[in-house]
Parts: sequence; C-alpha cells; structure tokens
Amino acid sequence: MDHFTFLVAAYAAIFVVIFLYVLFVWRRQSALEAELREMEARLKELIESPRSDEELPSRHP
Amino acid sequence: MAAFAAILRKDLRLELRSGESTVALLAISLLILVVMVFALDASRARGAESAAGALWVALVFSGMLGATRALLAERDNNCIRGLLLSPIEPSTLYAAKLAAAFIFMAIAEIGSVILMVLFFNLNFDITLIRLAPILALGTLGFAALATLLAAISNRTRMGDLLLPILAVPIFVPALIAGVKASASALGGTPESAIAEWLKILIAFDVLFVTAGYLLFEYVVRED
Amino acid sequence: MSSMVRKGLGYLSLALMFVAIFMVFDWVPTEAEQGIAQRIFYFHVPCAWVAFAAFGIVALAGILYLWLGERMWDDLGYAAAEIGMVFCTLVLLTGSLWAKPIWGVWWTWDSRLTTTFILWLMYGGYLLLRSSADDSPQVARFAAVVGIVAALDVPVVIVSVRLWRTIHPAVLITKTGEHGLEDPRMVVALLVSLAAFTIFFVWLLTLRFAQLRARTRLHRMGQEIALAEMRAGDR
Amino acid sequence: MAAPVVETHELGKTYGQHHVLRDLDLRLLPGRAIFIVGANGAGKSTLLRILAGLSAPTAGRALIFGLDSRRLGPRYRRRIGMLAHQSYLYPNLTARENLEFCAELYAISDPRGSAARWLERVGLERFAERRVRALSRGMEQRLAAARAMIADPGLLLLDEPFASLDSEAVQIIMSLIREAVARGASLVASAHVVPEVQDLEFEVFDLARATLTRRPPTRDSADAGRIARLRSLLGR
Repeated sequence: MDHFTFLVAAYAAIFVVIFLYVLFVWRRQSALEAELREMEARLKELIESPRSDEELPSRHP
Repeated sequence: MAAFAAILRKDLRLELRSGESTVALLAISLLILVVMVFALDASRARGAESAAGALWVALVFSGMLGATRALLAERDNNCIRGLLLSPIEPSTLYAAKLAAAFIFMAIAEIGSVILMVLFFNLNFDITLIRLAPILALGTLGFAALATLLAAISNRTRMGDLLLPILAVPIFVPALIAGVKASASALGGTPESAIAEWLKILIAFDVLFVTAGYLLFEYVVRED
Repeated sequence: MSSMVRKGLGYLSLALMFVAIFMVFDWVPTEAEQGIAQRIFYFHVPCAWVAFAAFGIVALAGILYLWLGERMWDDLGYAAAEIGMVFCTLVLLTGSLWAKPIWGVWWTWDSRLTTTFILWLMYGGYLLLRSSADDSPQVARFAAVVGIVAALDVPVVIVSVRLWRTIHPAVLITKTGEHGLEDPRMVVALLVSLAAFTIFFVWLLTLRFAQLRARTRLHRMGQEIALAEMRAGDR
Repeated sequence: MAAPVVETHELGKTYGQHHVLRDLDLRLLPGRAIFIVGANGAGKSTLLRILAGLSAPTAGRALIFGLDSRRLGPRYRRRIGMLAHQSYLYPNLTARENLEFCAELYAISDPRGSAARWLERVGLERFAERRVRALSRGMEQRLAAARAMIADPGLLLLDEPFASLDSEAVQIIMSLIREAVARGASLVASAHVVPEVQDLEFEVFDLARATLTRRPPTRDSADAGRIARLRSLLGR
C-alpha cells in the first residue's frame, strides 16, 4: 500500500466514525420524541378524564 | 481515630477467624506466579525483569480481591448500613477499609516474594529488602484505588467484573513505576535509578489516598 | 444555547471541515521526510485536542455535580465522556494509520500513543459503568467520582509513560512527534482544522447535552404525570 | 410545645416513574409513638430509610431533630436507633463482640460494661460468646434491638420489629421499646397489622397508595388496649 491509501483510509475512518456517532445521536432523538408523544397522550387522557381538571401537574420552569 | 481502630480491629478479627481472604489472596498470587513462570519460561527469561513483572501482576490481582473482600465483610446482614447509620464519618470507614485491604495484600505479597525467589531462581539476600518500600508504596496505591472503586463496582449490575475494568487503566502509571523499580532493585542497579520511579509511586499514592478519602462518602451512600 | 446558534455552529463547522479537507488534500506542500502520510496529522491533532478537552469537561462536570448536586452537570459529564471517547478512538485509529507507513508498524509503545491508549481504556470503563447501571442519582455520583479520579491520573500517566519510554529507547522511533511545520501553509491548514473540529465539538456537545437535558426533563414530567394519574385515581 | 423530632413536608420518593411515597406530612413530638401500617411493599421501609437519612427524598423534605435528613452529622446520627429485618450484626463475631464493636462506634465510654449490661437486658448473657450465625432468629433480633438502643437514641426507627419472631423475643423487644419511650424517646415503627402493644399510646397511620392517612382512634383499639392492660394486671 502506498502512503496515499493510508491518508485516504485515515480520513475515511474519521468521517465514518463521526457519521456513526451522529447517527446514534439522531436515533436517540427519535426515541426521545416517541417518548414525548407517549407522554403527551397520557397527559391528554388525564385532562379529558372527568373531575380532574385541577390536578394537572405543575409546569416546569 | 477510635472508630478507625475499632473497624480495623473488627475486620482483622473476622479475617483471623475465617482466614478466607488471606488464603484466597495467597492462592491467587501462587497461581499467577505459576502462570507467569510457564508464560515467560523462567529458565530462559531475564530473571529479575520477569520476576518483577510476575510479582506485580500478582499484586494487581490479589489487590482486587483484597479490596473486594474488605468491603464484602460488610455485606452479610447489611452491616454496611449499620456503619452508615452510626456516627462515624465515611472517610473514617474508607481509611479503615483501606488499611484492611493493605494488610491483606501485604500478607499475600510476602508469600509472593518468597515464591518468586524460588520460581525464578533468585537469591534470598539483601536485594530483597530493597523491594520492600517499592511494594509497600504500590500496595498502598492500589489498595487506595481499589477500595474506592470496589465500593462502586459492588453496587452495579456488572458487579465485581467492573472493578478491573475501572481500576487497572488508572493503576497503569504506578504499575509501570513499580515494575521498573522492582526490576532495578532485583537487578542490583544503584538507588539513584530507582528514585525517579519511587517519586511517581509516592505521587500516585498521595493523590489517590486523598481522592479516596474525600470521595468515598459519595460512593458508599445509599440512593 | 438557542437552537439557531447551534444550527449556525453546525453549518460553520461543516463549511470549515470542507475547507480543511481541501487544504489537506490539495493545498499544503508534502512534508519532505514523512511524505504524503504526514497529512493525516492535520486531522489527527484536532481529534486529540477535542478528546482531551472533552475529558477535561468530564472531570469538571463531575466536581460540579458532587458539589452542587444538580442533574445538569451529570448530563454534561455524560455527553462529554461519550464525545471524548469517539474522538479518542479516532486519535488511535488515525495514529495507527499514520504509524504504519512512517514507522512500519501499526502500533508502537511510544509515549503519546501509550498515554492516549490508557485514556481510552479509562473512559471506556467510565462509559461501561454508566451503561451498567440504571439512570439514578447513584450512578451519577459513581460516574462523577470515576471521572474525577481518571482526570487526576492523567498527569501521573503522562510523566510515568514518558519516563518509561526514555529509559527504554524504542528502536522503532526514529523521528518521533517532532513535526517540523516548515511551510506556513502547513500551519494554516492545521489552524483551520483545529477551528473546524473545535466548533464541531461545541456543536456536538451542546446537541447531546440538550438531548440529555430533554431526557431528564421528560422523565421528570413522566413522574409528575404518574403522580397526577395516582391522584386522579384516588377519587 | 417542644420542637418535633420528626417533621416531613410534602415528602415524596420516586423510583423511575413509580411513586413510592407522595405528599407525606408527618409530625412526631418527643416521647410520642407512631405506627405505620401498610401491606408489604407499600413503602414503609422506604419511609424509614428516609427518616434515618439513608435515602434522599425526591420531593419535599424530612427534618430530623430540626435538620434536613440528608445532612445529619455524626452528632445527630448518634441519636437515631434503627432496627430492621436485617440485623446489621456480623455473623462471625460473637454476640458480645458485636455489641462491643457497636459501643465503640458510638463512642460509649465503657464498651465492655455497656455490652455486658445490654446482653443481660435482652436475656442473652448466656449466649455472649456464641457467634451470631449460631443464634436463633429471635435471639439475633433481640441482639439487634440491643444494638439499636445501646446509645440511648432519642429517635427509634423500627421497621417491622416483630415480624416472624417468637413470643419471648417480642416481649423483650416490646419492653425495651416501652422503656425507651417512657424515657422520652420518640418512635416510628412499621407493621402490617396494628400491633397489640400494652401500655403504649400510639397513633396509627395507614400507608397505602403511597400516601399516609391518620387512623382515627377507634373504640376497638382503645378497648383492646384496656383489655390487654387488664389482662396483664390479672396475670392473664
């Protein structure tokens, strides 16, 4: 292998690893959004259930 | 101070009674030395250096066992909680556990040194005395580190598997210094060659005994 | 940090990345002694810098967490450790790909390589610890302690490894890390890469940090909803 | 009015999304006793662990001797005695050694003397040199009670103190508790049924659905107390 191959391999490695990590972060993001949607559904159910309107969780600052 | 003495005395009494830890530590040290003899081919390898290496491998492994055992004594009947409830400071508990681990390890090391001399065909002579401060410093450093980290690994899902993963990389500088210094001591190089390594060992010890003393509180606490 | 600023940082780092790549592949002169493989250096060094900075943040966040007890610092430490580990891996990978053509071996126990490798092991343990226990204040404390202890170890590692290697001079190391950047264009390329990576790091860290913060808040919200559900069920 | 020994404000404890305790307001004055009654897993142990300063509440706070339960220094920890299912005794130490060790931890002036005294009080003087692992469950719990009370605590936290004990052990531990309360100590104990405790006035709280509700003193329980007292006067 000539030196140029190593050079390309090194830069390819950098971008592949970074890409994989960003992908991982992105997937976490979708998981988080799914969790949020589930929570919103629960909240909605809670609001719509009778006689519990004053029992809403306090909002977070 | 009285509480420190009480806990240490209690641990030593428990150990005298069962002898489990010391025997286990000695057995591990013996086995590691045997493995090293075959792995390094003791008859041909450079005696002093292989012997020093084998000795420190034994130290690391027996140390992990020693620190775990010192904390394990508190697991039956949840005794650790009894200690946390009592009016002692967590740092005092750390000091006592560190001392117990140090003593267990020191006993195992005396055994290892004797075996090392036999297995690697060294001589029982004055050079062995030069090993004492090096081993003492290394043992103190490893006991300090492992006592702190064992309290962590103890309570994770991975359990004691986590201890070597956390402790060994952090111990590397002391390991390098210890092996090099021991090899020089056994090989009969002048004291001045060892001084640099001893400085590293001392720095490591000061750093980690202090860190453990200050941080132990955060790792023994319950949730 | 507002998401606008973060977005801006992301694009800026991307643009700088392209400039840096152009410089490395087409603009800088080839170093006389090491040849073309020396160009790995322009991204290798920024990776190392980012990894070290990230590990520094881990220790700092650990101290702040133990001191102030705020969940935020734990999230910051986690984000930094993860990113530091990614870049530390890259340092080792690129270092290895550089060592092979220059020194003829994939790996040599040269002092910098060894130090980086030990760091990699330490923070690998840190991340393993985090993943081996549930998300609780206890794990946060454990991680903070390990982060602090690991950082304390770094100077001792550096000194001991250097001493280890000078006492036993390795045959392989001919002209070690002395990168004589004889051409000013080399310096410019390095600086541009450093800037690109630093901004990229800030972008990534704030992104991951914000994500972990959001997760924490989401969990707290879940707790409150569960509480409200219990209260609603009381009647 | 004396300052309360235990005071909690909207105390809550959550594990993940599971609320073990919520909105607990509790006040305990010196010399008073509380029994917390709830099913297994209702959170009684969690509450006692919080009051002992072992566990941090996730909402609200607990004040013990007027101090935040997470910041109890040695001086205050010394005044809390805890007795739970786990005895905190070393199986490989003898009964005497365990008590002496405990006395040393609590910096009691004459560890040997006080260990001997307490062995006698829990009726274990004949078993002083026996290892804890060789004691029966009842004897071990008696020893654990001695351990909890060796430093004359001002606050006793008892987590199901009588669960699966023989009647002798129950009697002995009960009399120790009575003495301690008579001396002015406060008591928080958990149980899964209202205990029949003679000569001890206590309030009962039910712990269910993660909240505490005070049980009004019913005629039944008052009668039961009176009957029990009469019975004891008549020697059964």
